Amino acid sequence: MDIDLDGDEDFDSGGSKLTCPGEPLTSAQDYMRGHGTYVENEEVIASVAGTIERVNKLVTVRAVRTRYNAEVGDLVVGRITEVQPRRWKVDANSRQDAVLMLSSVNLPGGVQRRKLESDELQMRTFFEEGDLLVAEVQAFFGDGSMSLHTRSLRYGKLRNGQLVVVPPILVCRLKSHFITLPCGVDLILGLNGYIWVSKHVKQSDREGEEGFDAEAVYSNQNDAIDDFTRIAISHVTNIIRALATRFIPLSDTILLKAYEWIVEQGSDVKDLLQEDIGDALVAGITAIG
Amino acid sequence: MRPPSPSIPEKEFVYEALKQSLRLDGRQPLELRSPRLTYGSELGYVECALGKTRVIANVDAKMVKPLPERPFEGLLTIHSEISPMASSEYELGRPSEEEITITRMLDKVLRRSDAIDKESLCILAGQRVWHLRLTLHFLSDAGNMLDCACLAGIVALKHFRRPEVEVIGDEVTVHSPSERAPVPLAIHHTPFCLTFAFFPDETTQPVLDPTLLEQRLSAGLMSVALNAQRELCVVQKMGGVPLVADGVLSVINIAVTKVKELDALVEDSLREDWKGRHVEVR
Amino acid sequence: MSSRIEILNEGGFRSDGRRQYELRDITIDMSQQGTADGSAIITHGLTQVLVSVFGPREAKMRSQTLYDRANINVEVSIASFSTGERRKRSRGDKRILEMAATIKSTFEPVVQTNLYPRSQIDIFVQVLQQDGGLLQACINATMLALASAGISLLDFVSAVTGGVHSTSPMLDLTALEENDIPHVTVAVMPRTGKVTLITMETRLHVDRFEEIFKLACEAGKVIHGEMRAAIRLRTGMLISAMQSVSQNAGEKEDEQMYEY
Amino acid sequence: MSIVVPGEHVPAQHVNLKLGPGLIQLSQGSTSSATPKSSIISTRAGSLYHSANGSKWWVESNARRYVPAPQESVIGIVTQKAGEGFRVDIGSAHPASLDGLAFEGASKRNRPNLKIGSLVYARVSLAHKDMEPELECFDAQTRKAEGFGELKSGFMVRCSLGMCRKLLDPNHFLLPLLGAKVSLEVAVGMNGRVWINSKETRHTIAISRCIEAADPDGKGMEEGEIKKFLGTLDA
Repeated sequence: MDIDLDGDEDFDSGGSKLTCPGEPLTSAQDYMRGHGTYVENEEVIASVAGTIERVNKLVTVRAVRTRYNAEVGDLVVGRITEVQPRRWKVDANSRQDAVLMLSSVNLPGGVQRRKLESDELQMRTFFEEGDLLVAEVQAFFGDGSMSLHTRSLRYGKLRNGQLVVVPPILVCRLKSHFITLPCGVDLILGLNGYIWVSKHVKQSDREGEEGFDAEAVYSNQNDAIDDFTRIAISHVTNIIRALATRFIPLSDTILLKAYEWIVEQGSDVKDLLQEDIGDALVAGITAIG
Repeated sequence: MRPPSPSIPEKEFVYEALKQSLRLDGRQPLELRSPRLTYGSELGYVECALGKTRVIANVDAKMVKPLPERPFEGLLTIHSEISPMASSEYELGRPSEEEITITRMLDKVLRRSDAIDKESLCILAGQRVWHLRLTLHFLSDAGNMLDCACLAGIVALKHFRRPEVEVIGDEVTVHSPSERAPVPLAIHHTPFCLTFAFFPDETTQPVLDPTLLEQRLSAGLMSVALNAQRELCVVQKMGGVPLVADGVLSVINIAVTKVKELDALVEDSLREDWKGRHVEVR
Repeated sequence: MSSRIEILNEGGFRSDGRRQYELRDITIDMSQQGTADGSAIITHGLTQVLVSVFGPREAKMRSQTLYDRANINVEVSIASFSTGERRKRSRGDKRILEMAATIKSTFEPVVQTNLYPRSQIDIFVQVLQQDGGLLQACINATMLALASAGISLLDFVSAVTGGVHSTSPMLDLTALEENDIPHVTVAVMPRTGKVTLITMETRLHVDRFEEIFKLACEAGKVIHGEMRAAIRLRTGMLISAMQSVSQNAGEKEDEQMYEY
Repeated sequence: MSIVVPGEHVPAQHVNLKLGPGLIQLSQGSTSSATPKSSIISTRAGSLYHSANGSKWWVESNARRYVPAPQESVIGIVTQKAGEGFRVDIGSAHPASLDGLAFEGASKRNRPNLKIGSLVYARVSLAHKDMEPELECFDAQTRKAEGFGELKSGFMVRCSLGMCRKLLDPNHFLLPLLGAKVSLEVAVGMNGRVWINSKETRHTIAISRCIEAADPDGKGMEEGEIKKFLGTLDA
């Protein structure tokens, strides 16, 4: 069999150039190596399977499926894995667990409240192993692990919903990653591929507004959720799952479209898990566009 | 507590020295530490030392019923466990990766290479066969325990003699060594294992029989087991630094010449020991 | 060693109808398995292996973390139904541990572990069916799974088994052939043509070894071609799926994709 | 000088008696009045020494395992960075800790740049049986390095503790002998580690082999033999 596949085959799938680990891309003298490449014998060589991207002199290869590569300012959803002195360890689908410092969270009793020694002792009352939270990437440590913060009223512990995990590449960068669907479901699209689907919180009950219950920030109790909302949450979750298995990037518009399509078809929640309905959904939303 | 990995100056110095084809113990890169074989008073007891690496091998035989699927074949089992006595690297109970490699290699080199004629160990088909037990004790690890253990094992097997037996009908008589001279094992061929260490820098040539420091700083080992008749028994390069195909073949060719020297040395040493032994023959 | 089965008949055919240098059918399935970051199933004839890769992720045991690179952890398990006679192998079986150690040390110099300090890459190898060439299938499947997990690799690795029947070399042995004739497994890196792994455990003359070794190196390149094509196919499929929506979804979406 | 084995009574008597390593004084209660022997016994096998006036007694023996003692200089390998300081392997039962500020010119801002695997020449500042040993790379009074600090390039030889003591003895033949042949740098740790450096790799190898050959725990070569041995080396 011919080992060196024909050159034009490199340009399949809509013009993006594909490569595999160990394939020489270009000369290292004329180009700079970016992520997903390395230099050996004056040649830039791919180290991952994916698409080649070129920005001026910089050559990078972007892998399709990888763990989450964090950038400062990213919104992520994570799960507490460990409570350590003055810090929590958070699994955020990255190469190492992220760190959430006690000094990077808002404690009940006001934003400006000083941290006391007693707070160190009762860290588990804020976040416990297994708790989910939404946070922002604050900085990186020397070893490449990231530090998170929840010092905004929109960040913090998650309740009233369920988590879906998708490949991080499928979460598009959006103006806002807090999405509210008309069916009474709130979505938090973490850039790390963790998506939180929950019951809608009314504008008036949001943080800082009148109806906001400051004591509930670290609560572990779900609010009462009616059946209609529960079904809607499951619906949205299954839509995300169906789209993710077919590798469709997720954005507010797509999810909205998909939800509308589902409502139009009047299909049941569990129907979505069937192969053909999922395929029809994808065909449906690509056609609408 | 495991000893820490070699320090940066040690690492850099060893690499630099090897680049100049110098080794810390004054050997040439492809020079074996000359093995010292010490025989015990009993047949089949050998202590083998390569520098400060020392292994004791002991063979004993007893009569057992053969395996039902192989009624005409004797058994050879190899018992080896590396105790923390050899080096604090090893722990009891949980075998380390190196220990697994050594145990498996011993099995391949001494047992699966058909060095011993197992059919000659049969006394009475389906009833009685010899069961040889080769026990290895690792006394100290100063690098390349594998080669040392293989050498000790094969020399012990060559040194060992089993009692003469006589079969009349279904009657088996075992003659004690004082009655009749014990007989040596039927050995098809004598495999020896040679280990080469490769280093991250490609221009550094491989070294034969690495010391502990060289072994820990190496980027990969390749073990070749073969006999003086140019027959390879085991070739094992488990990952480590990649080599060009010709490099592999040249290493094997080096092993071919080295093994001849080793074979001659072992034969001499065995002959020497045998001369000094008084075995009654009636 | 003699056997009732003719390894190579006078017409130059092997017991399963192949020619001397003919490889068995290779099928590769790289679809997602469970929550693994990367996975692949490879079949060489009747040998089938599933590999799932998790990571790089936080090490489960803190003592295993290395300050300057990732730790690779390989676990091999062999399904008891994978061979003709059902046999349960314990996890402590030395042969299985050795195979895990072999896979680990084969990929340690290939994976750019220095990019993932303090992390762990878990490789779980599940043997589903065995008919010779087990190590070859395990290595190839691991390679594919690592690539599909998007882990940085210095080069490809492709492995193949070769054997010699009296004086005629042959490739990609079945269990039947492996039992009867000396065989060698070789893993090559096709870009540089270098060899990362060689294992041989039966008696063979040096000259014969050289012949089969060189042949196996060549065959490794052919297998590489198959594996490469499979990875490209999979990557291409995923990318076109991603583009199918965003291209239709209007300007705004395109812009965001570009930014990312 | 005499040879003692553990448990032997030692006739050490002085108004201001000081006991060195290998000797202990049994509490008066445990020695019955019936035995008029001295209450001092040896705890180690080795040769017994005492100072000229008989006020200081000690047992000298050779070992490989280092037991930290205050003010001894040692050579360690950095095994871990721990917050402000480092963990250092000095061959003792427990790893030692080295504060990042215990270096000449070190401050909160300006920390020594030691990597994992670096060699350091340091002094034991604290050695207590219930605590981890602590090291320092400067003189705590003057805050000057006094020769301590990171050892760059060169090579580290491991030898017995007795060999280290010999090398530190200015009357010992080996280092002057080697120094007459090649120019070399040496740092001797009391923990059985000697760092050596010279201009050429083969010289460093020759020095390391001579140290190993002269080690009483190994071949224990004397001056004449070492001279002969050195002649066979390519140095």
